[in-house]
Amino acid sequence: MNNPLKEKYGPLPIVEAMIFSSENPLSAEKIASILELNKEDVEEIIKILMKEYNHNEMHGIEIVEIGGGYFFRTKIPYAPFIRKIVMGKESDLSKSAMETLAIIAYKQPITRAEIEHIRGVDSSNPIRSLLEKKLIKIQGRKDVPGRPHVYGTTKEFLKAFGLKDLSELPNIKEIKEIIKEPQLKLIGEEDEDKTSENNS
Amino acid sequence: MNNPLKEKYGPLPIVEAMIFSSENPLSAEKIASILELNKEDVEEIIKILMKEYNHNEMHGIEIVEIGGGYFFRTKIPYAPFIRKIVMGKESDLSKSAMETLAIIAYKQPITRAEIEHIRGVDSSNPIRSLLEKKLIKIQGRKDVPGRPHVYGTTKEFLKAFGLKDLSELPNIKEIKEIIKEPQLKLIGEEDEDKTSENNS
Amino acid sequence: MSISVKLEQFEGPLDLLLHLIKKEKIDIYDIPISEITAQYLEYIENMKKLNIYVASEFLVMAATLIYIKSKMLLPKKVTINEEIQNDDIIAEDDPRLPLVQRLLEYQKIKDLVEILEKKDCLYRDFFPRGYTEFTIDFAEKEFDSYELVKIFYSLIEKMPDSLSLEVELEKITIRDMINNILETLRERKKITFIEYASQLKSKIELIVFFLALLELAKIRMITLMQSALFQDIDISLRIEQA
Repeated sequence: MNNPLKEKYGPLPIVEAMIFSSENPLSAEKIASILELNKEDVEEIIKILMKEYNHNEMHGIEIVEIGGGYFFRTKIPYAPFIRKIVMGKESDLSKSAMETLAIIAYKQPITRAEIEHIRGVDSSNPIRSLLEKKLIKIQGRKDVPGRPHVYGTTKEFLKAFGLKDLSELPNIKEIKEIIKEPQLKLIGEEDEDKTSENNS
Repeated sequence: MNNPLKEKYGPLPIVEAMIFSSENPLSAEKIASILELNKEDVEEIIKILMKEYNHNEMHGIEIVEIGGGYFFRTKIPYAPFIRKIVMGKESDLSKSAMETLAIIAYKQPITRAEIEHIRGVDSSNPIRSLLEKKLIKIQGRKDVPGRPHVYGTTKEFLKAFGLKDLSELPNIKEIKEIIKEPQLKLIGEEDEDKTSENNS
Repeated sequence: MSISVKLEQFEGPLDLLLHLIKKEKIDIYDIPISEITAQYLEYIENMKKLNIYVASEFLVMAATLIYIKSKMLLPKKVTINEEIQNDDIIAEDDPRLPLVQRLLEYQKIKDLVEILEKKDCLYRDFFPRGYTEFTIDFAEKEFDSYELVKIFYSLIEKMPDSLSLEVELEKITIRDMINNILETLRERKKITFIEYASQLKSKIELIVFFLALLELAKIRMITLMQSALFQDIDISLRIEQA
């Protein structure tokens, strides 16, 4: 490989790529130490990048500094459009929705109170969001005081998870066979068995 | 707020910000539907963006198309530097995970037993690690006794290897023919008993 | 037990066999079975001498090789019409056939792996966007201890009590836990509260984890972020701490 530092634009594109990919706001010091440059030179380069992005209406993204670290973000006026992307991505299901869906999938028909007993938290939000996404539906009422709704999964659920029918749901035993990880050995085997009983 | 679509560069900076913000490759259709534009116009804009980034040595990042969507990534020559920033992500798959992934990529849908037959070793660990990395997924069950799970590759797999789609894998047909159903169980079950004695 | 132990660079018995075959430049369609068996067994013996755990699959293969060898020694009952073995063809009744088929199949997979490995690969040759804010309500806000307590509480509730009674608890100190957390963070850059907490096995560990987090946050070693109300909490090292 050629030394990219020696190319036409020097380290500028590398600094851009580094800020772009870093999982935390990235400081000039850190960049300087990796590229073996002066901190001042790196700051100079970042200034050029910020000029290119921040003050150029052609770009929808900009570099900002917070607490000594730099990162890219989308420009503020575009927030309404970005929200549609980021929220759309939210259809990836939040953790709470996933938990709720898993419980419903395995224990349907089930009431909200029962779901909340298992999760230990109020679950009306995830239930509503799952209903909106048509992944679950109200299957009827349970014959107990208050006659609460019971929930079950839908055809869309099967489709979304690529299942022909509910019997294709992975069962916990099979998954455990894969998950038998040596390092998680705090508990004896018998205990694990007990857990699966609780689960089933 | 002004309508950003009406600004100097039209929707171009918004498209840039949208592609940037999306976690997964973003399709031209999706962008078009949010901005209420023609898909063709959006594709035209993406072309301009790709020209701006991909063919301009000033930039360390580029836009690529994966599975019908577009996303930003760092340019390949800069990887050695980026690796010093993004640590711990090491999707450097182990050899056993790579083997398992190759088998699944070419023979999907495939069961764990079939994978293990081809590899000649227990493969629960690599399967779990691939599942966790979302490179493979459970695709359902096989209609044989025990109804075992079958595994297949994901979009994340395409993204990880920069493939537009599965057909980009070389010689998929040819290879599928060669890798047939597992033939004839390993000779002699009695042998296994002997081994387990040795084993202890 | 399924600890997949790497035998030097060999993934399994098939890998080892292929290696031996290549090393000796043997025709895969006409494997001199006693020779290869001897080499294979010698290899395994060496492993044992070096006190390296020999996975059971290797022993199964050894047994298979010996079995094939013994079969080869037996005089063939049926008179052979075509005893000539064409270069690339192996007789259907040849005891080596199933093994040869598996070796060929496995070789193909090795070729595929090579093809895949040559491709540009995420997190090796290219990287996606890392940290960002979207400048909208989605933006990550500073950590709120009330939420932390809430998640903590829900997890405690979730844990079956029977579990903690029956398990002989490992004594874990806050110091150990801090080290564990930091080690994980150095490896992974970011973990989430639920992710980490859910792999803990007892209330005690969970409590120690919680206290360790508070301590780490207090001495400003880590950042705790929550993207929205009731969401999981991201735990990451403070910049420059890595």
